[in-house]
Amino acid sequence: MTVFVQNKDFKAGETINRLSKENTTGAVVSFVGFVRSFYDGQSDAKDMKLEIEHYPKMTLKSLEQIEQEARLRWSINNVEIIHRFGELKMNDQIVLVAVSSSHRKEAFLACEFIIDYLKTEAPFWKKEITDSKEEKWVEIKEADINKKNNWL
Amino acid sequence: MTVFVQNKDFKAGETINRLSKENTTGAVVSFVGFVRSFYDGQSDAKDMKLEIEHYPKMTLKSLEQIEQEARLRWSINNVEIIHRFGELKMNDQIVLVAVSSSHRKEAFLACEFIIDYLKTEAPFWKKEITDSKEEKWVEIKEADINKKNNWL
Amino acid sequence: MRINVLFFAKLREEVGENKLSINLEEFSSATIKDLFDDLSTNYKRLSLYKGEIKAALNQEMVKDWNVKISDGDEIAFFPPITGG
Amino acid sequence: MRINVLFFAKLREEVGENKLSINLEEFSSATIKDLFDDLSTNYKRLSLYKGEIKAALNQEMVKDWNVKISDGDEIAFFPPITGG
Repeated sequence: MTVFVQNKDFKAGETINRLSKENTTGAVVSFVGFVRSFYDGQSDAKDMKLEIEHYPKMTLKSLEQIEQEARLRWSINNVEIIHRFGELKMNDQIVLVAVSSSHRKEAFLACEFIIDYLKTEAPFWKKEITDSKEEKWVEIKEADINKKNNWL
Repeated sequence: MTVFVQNKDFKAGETINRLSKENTTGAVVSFVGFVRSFYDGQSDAKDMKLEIEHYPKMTLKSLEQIEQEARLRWSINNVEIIHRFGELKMNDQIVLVAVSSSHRKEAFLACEFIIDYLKTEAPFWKKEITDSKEEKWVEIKEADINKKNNWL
Repeated sequence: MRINVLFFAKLREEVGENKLSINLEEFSSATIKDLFDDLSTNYKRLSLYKGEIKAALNQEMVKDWNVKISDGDEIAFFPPITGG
Repeated sequence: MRINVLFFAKLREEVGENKLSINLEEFSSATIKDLFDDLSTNYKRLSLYKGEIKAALNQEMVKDWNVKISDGDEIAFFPPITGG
């Protein structure tokens, strides 16, 4: 597994290329998460920002545990995860999870599993800053807890 | 939906970028299929080739039907599909299916649905050519039929 | 009536043609099945694959081979799809 | 014994510090729970979030706050994770 935690943007295509190098890789499934408008439907939310804070020493440990758990469940080749921190704006990429495998089913399952766990287990926190500079820590979503628990 | 059927290679990152333009897009899930060694485990299969034939007039029609079916099931924003034809070699990219949506669950489901249908409904045929120039049309896989039927 | 018949992949190789332009005046109401049986008398090896062959009428998969063919139709025969 | 305590996100803002270096000589066998209760007397607003706060001991999530703390440990308190 390769993990990058960085402020700068990333290119999903480069990750997919890196994961395709093995002869036994037939499938790469990737998930990219973006900053989307949190004023649902309001098109004038142009200056909204997202601030992402993380716990650097813990991040790799927690992602490695998630990857190990995925490998216990499915036969996969490789995993790459990129998570940005710092200040992001609308439409920016936040996170990438990419999984390679011989067959696509395993890559789909492992990729979704990893992002579902990452969302509730990897130490990142998001703060929304509206156009009018209001700051609000993002609350954990019931849906995210449920998605994770569905894997148990 | 955007569909490209082409001989030349593609950049998955460009597709993901195109799909991320909408403010309501929070997730892009993509699947990339690669030519993998069909001599399982034989590392000397360096000159193997894959030849892909297709039925151009039917391709777009069939992919549009698959997309429509996906939209009946899930709320998704956009879909891009790229499928190559002609001669490909080991590790080459064959196909890309990328789906954007507000929430990741829908993008995962729709992406997997579309590739599962594409594999058995979109008019492409693969021929394997071994290092010793033996030619063999790829047989339909039981697993692919089952994957498609699981959606019914 | 004039129709176009296309073959793909293994069937194209067996028939040795990718496209036939056929005049079906002699049939009053031909179906895909009639057409296939007729083609099989000219291209004997086609019948070897009968059980697995798929057909498309005007670029749409045909499940019921009793569907009628009309003037100008494009009919394609091919083995099971192995895309992606 | 000396330990490091880290706060993240909303808790970091409430406490006004991201890191405290604490000497725990007075406790013979402190637990995460003891530490949190002790911190709550100095940082009153921490207790407002008690129900939702997560803890990590040496970068691993701690489910049972009765786990003992040892010299040199790094303990982190934070609100529920909202990554990805």
